[in-house]
Amino acid sequence: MSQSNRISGGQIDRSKTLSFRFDGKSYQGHAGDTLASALLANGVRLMGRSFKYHRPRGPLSAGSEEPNALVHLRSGARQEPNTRATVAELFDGLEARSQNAWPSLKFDALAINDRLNTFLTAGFYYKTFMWPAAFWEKLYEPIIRKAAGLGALTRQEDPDSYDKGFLHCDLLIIGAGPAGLSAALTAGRAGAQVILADEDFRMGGRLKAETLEVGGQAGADWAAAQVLELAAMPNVRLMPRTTIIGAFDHGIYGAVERVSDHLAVPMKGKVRQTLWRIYSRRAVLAGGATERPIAFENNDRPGVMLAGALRAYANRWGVAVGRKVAVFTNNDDGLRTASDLRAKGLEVRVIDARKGEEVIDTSGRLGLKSVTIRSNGKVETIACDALGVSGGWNPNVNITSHHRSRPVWEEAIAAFVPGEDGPVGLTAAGAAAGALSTHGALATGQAQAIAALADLGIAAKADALPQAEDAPVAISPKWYVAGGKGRAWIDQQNDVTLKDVKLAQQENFTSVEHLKRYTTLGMATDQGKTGNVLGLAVMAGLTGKTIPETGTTIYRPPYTPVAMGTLAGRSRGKEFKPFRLTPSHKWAEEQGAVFVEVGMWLRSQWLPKAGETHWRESVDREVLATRKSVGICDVTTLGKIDIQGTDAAAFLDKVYANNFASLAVGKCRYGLMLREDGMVYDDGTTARLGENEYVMTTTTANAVLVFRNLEYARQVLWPDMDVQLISTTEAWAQFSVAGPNARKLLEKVVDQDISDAAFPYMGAGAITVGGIRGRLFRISFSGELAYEIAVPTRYGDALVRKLMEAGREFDAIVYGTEALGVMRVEKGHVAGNELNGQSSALNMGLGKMVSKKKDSIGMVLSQREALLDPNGYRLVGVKPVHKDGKLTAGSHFLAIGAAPVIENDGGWLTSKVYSPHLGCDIALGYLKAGDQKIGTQMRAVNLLAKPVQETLVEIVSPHFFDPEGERLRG
Amino acid sequence: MIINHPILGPRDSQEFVYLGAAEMMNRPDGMSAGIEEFHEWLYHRDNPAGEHRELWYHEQGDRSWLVVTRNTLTHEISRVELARDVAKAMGRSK
Amino acid sequence: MADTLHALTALGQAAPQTRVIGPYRIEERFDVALASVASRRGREAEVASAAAAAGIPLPGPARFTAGPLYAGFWVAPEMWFVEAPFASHEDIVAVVKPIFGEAASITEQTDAWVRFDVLGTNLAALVEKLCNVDFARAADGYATRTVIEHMGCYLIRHTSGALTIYGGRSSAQSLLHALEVTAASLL
Amino acid sequence: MRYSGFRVIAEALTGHKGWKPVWRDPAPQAEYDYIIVGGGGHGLATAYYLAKEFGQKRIAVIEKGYLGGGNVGRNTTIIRSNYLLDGNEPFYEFSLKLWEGLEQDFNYNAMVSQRGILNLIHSDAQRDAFTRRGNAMILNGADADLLDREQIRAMYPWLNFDDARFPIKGGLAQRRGGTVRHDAVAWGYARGADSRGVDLIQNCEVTGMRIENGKILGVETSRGFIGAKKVGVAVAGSSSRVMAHAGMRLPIESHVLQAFVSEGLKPLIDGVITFGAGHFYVSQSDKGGLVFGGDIDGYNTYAQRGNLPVIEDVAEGGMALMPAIGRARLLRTWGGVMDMSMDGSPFIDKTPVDGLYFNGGWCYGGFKATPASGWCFAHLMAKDAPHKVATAYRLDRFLKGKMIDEKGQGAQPNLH
Repeated sequence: MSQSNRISGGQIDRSKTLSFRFDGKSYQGHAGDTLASALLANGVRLMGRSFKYHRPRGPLSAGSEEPNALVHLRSGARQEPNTRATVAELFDGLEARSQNAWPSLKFDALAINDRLNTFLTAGFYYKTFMWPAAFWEKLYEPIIRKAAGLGALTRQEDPDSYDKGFLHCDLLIIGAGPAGLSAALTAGRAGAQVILADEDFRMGGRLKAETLEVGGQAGADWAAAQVLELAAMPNVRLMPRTTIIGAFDHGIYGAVERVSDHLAVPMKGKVRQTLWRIYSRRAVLAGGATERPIAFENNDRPGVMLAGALRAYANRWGVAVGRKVAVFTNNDDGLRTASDLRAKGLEVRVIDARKGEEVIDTSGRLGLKSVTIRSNGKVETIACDALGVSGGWNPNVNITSHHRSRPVWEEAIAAFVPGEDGPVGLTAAGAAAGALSTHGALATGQAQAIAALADLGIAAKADALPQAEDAPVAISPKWYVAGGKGRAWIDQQNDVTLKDVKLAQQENFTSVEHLKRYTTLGMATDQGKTGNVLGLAVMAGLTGKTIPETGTTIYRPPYTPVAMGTLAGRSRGKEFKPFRLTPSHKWAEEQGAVFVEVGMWLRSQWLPKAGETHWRESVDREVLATRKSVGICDVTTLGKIDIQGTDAAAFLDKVYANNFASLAVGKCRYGLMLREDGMVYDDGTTARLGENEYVMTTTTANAVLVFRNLEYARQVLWPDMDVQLISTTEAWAQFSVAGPNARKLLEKVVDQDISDAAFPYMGAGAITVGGIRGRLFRISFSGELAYEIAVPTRYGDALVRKLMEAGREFDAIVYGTEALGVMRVEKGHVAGNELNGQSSALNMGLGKMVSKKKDSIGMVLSQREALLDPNGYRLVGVKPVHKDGKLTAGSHFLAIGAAPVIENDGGWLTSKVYSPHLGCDIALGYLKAGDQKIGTQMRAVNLLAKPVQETLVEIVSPHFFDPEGERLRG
Repeated sequence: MIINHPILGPRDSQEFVYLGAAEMMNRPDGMSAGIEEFHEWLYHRDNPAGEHRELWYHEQGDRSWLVVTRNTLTHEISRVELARDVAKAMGRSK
Repeated sequence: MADTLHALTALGQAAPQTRVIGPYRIEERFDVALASVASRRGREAEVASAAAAAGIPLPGPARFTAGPLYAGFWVAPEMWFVEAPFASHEDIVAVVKPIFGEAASITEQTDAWVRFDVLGTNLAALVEKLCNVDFARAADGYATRTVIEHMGCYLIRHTSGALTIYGGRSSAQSLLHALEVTAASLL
Repeated sequence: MRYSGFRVIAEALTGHKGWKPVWRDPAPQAEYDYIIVGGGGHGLATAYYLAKEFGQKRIAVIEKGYLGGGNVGRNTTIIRSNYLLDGNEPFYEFSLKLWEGLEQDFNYNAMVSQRGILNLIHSDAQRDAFTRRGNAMILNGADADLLDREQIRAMYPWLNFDDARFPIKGGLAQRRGGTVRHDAVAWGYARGADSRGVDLIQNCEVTGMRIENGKILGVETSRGFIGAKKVGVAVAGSSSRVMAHAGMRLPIESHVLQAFVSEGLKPLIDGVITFGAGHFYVSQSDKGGLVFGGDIDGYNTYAQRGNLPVIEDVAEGGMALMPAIGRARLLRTWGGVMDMSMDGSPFIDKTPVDGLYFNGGWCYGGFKATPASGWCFAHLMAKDAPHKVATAYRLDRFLKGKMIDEKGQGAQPNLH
């Protein structure tokens, strides 16, 4: 029975036959089909199951508003749940499976819910499952969760790629039906930059689904001809298969282009979908209208669909959903379906609500068999396999309410039209604006384009419009068939029925928002496109209010659901964020370094030597070798900011808490930077290279933030200061050379005299290395005699190799961030874990650095009462009383014998390392009144460890190593 | 959002970093003002529903700090100025 | 006295790299020296005249101008990036500072950046997938800061078929990767 | 009427004719002992506990829109007590304990579901910070577990373990964390308050406050003046607007936080997961939707909507952490307006106006706080003394330097 329901006509390519599978069964369709049209052509009406009652369902629509015909498209890692068969473009080899049904679509065990429907009313779960208390999570909820959901993800990584892009235009036109095409032609001919986007794979909108003529030719042919003319215009960009998902501020629109979804697999290098950010100066919404159903008993059976959809399947796809058809309508558009189908030779019975006729029931569990009609008291049942329902058309106002503008009710067409206060620059045309005739679409499309361009100073002219029908909307609202005992569906996917809305009204959930939230009306994947207005109208009927009195319903982005992969684009996996590599990266790789992420940087964490099996071996070796002789470390990642200008010194005095004006040329100084709230923000050394020239270093983490704050200080706080700033972080490769033999090593490399006399402690200045310009700073983070040497970045790799070569006689080593951390803790220097944004200079034992003699950022508020508390946190050193005692960063201090309760909390260990120098774990910590507790014993307790880690510790000065700093000056 | 940069014209707000209310430009002088004055300046905001003058930094642009007048109900931007000009007009100098 | 140091390009090679992907040619440039020139407060006029005399173009906002020896583009109010041949201007600050004296702050920027020149027909199609720049409608000589895959860059349009991108040197490989996959996706 | 399984069955068998309105729609009386401004979660909870726990009468809640229409209806439904600082942790642990008994207390199934929350760790510094936090939680009587990479792989094997830019190195888990059906919280409190005689007055906007000699006399509203002995304001998101009627400037900015839900999916994620190297957190609702969110948009706004960059940022974090959701579709977005305070922590305090009390500054942490916030605000209003777990939430804490800055970001609301 191949394509038994395929009839003549339609815009499919019958010369291209495509094979596909649904639930394992093979079928054939044609190019131009959707999965739904092809299945219907093959006589398949049953395509899905509803969410709550697992009712058998077929397509309700022929478009993106589809609530029922949802399938798993494709298989394996490409399985795509909840895919609307009505918009899935058919391709050869397409494979789809039904979802939310077990064991099979025809026999679904959970259809038991349908039998229990009288118990499963709206919100029933709020009223039960409470006793006994424990049972909710142990029993009830697990069952509910298991049953919930529609389609399934495979848990495999999505194998396809996605990307993003940016487009700019004068006029964005959303929708390529008669209104959109008319607008695009008008704007295109006027020379404006135009983007015409349409969610369908073929442009033309409803004209593709109608037999109406435009300009004396078939509407579909007219549309095709206009598309050709537009395609020839260089200033017009046609974007089929592209959905405008949302209107954002100031004319920015999000759009999803389905680049490869019409193929089995994307072509090599191509993405599956692209997220476009469209920057438009003006936009016209020509998104058409969506037909709405009428609620009557069992109006959800496969074969019952919107009348316009029935017509679309016949006219566009050459598919007769059924041979014996009934049409239930409250308006003339329904009659159009009847006449079109009759013209296709189908037998059609019209039930016109305006003549007192109505459908009161249907039969056919897996597919429509008959409808029961009541006309003026007389009840009859007629056999039929398709029923078209038309309750009128709702303009697709969705995008106009993305800025929370409320649509307004227009009695003449019994529907909501866009409100006045929609997104600035967006106007609506055609059916989306309530102009439901073809002529109305052409005319308003042209008019809105002319008006939009006039705003931009672009003159567009009104060409004569082609001849087209201009029938008035003849509708007398009918929302539901009263008096039924059974269920009449309003939101088909979520199984919200007339009874549910009645119950919500009975329990006083009468505001629209309460109605939606209590019954879940409009919360399904179709976002209420077919059900919301109907539900609202039903509530109005029940409360005896008008629809405007009852409220409106607004829509939020996205217009249709968007794949997460598309929204992420290329930012996933290793490409989530870019990598920043240090100048010594290549060399370190050769050494087999272990790298660690530090922000976006990759830094050497340690560099194992042959035979080292545990990271501690490498780190201990690096520390001991440095302290014994000399070690080298790439410190390029530290922020460097070049500060020049005649007010540079005064500027530094403002941004640093300590004094800088007195810093001499050729010297550097440790600087402490506060936030205005008095907390320590950042630290680093700043060198004075010339009278009006400084180079500031920041922590790696804060480089960008400090630069931002310096710009703020110079532009906003002290705008007349003569200060210029530029980052030089990446311009210079900088290495720390530390250890007793640091000078000896550098003397072999640096061209100048760097003896202690020529280059004293905290000296800074220009040097050359083999004639290459460089900089030298005599500063130390490790506590050793140490320098930082810098050369232009391109020479960084060569410099590290040269340093290692020159250092061979001293057994020089390169150390990574772990050893760096060990040595700074041994010296009691604060770093990231102490600079936590919650700590003041006083907490760090640096209170005296905050000068009161000058105004600097944070100085005043650092003096607030609680921040000066003598019993506040102070930075201390921590040593286990027994050498083998283990410490953990994050452990809290408790007094000996104190119970582990918050009242006894003394503070915590901020950083912990193993000190090969001291032969035990050591740590820094913030301890309440810590400066008064030096020499005492406490417990460092980690309650997260299993078993709990309790270590008896001695509170000591944070300067574990060379407290007098003799080695620095050595 | 689109910020109409006084020098560069319309730029996407994604290029900017937001700081907060332009009230924060009135930083007291630490040599004359005390804790109360600094506290009022740093912590309290008008936070209006309507026109709001606020500071944006063109970090992925020309590094200008801007004062943007934007409606917090509609996001409509009615005015954009260079913060340095505003600061100088307020009498800030060195 | 130690012997001299050998340079590596931003991509970690001894010589600059070139990639040809369909109609697109991506060239790493290693032969351009770069310095920032920032006018000291109130000395804009001196800076302008000194620059003019020395043939250093200091164009207006969002503009790039090339001269016989120097080229320059605007990066911030009262600040420009100045390009010169690396061979003759390796120590570009030493050359440029005397031109401006105390009227401007000069800072070496050569190695802060990786430079890629991208050539090919229809670069607009490439740019629209990379960053928020309306390349098709931009004039030749348009220079702007922008963002490519989270990386801050400068983009200069020379012609519809030639552009320059300056990106942070440390992320040169990530930037090249972004250019490569995007170009490949357009074939 | 009391809800129960038996009642549901009985009603079903008799055509559901017996269900009564969940709350009345009373007209405002001339005067009340207590007026709570704001019919969101916190306001309704305050009224409920004032009546139930503190035996107070003549209480009204006035709401400018519909009940539960504020942030209680626009959040990601997460409950937890994994805070660090002394000022916060006892309060949130008290709240979590109230959640644990809430449904039986107000006889409404809000689907409190403690399936656990997991904060992922991607660096050693993060592990140190979470170790400090986890210990603080336990010291405060809460539960916390530090998990290693393999324990997390066992829980969620399909997270990105093998191709991550910022590899998962562990996580801090709180098993008692979880989610709650947010709307049901508002409805449960509303029903419980209404049944105790509290007047819930919808579509009634406060347009002014009548204050004489430093004392509050009542509020001007769109439905006329309503007198009150005590007025409590719980309108997070609009706090600055309402308190301006009392001439107060607050340490608060209003910002929008967007949240998202995917199409319904078969069970994938049991508990709540937060990504530690980007802005993304996610859980799965009982209906099957992935509920997720990230960072605030970052600019002052009162519009309940956000912009595309944040949606992209959140999706990027999601795909970086769980590449298996690439073909799941984002169904709906929404935005809630937050009171972002100067240290990221809230206020429950008296004001300089006698009889006027303030509850706000909840940032994006307000939902999980709902029960404790209501309880502590009721305590403050009934006894004129702060509840012991809410003593730090004072308006003068910045003047004294007693910030409660969990993130250590200082006085910049959009960084908290």
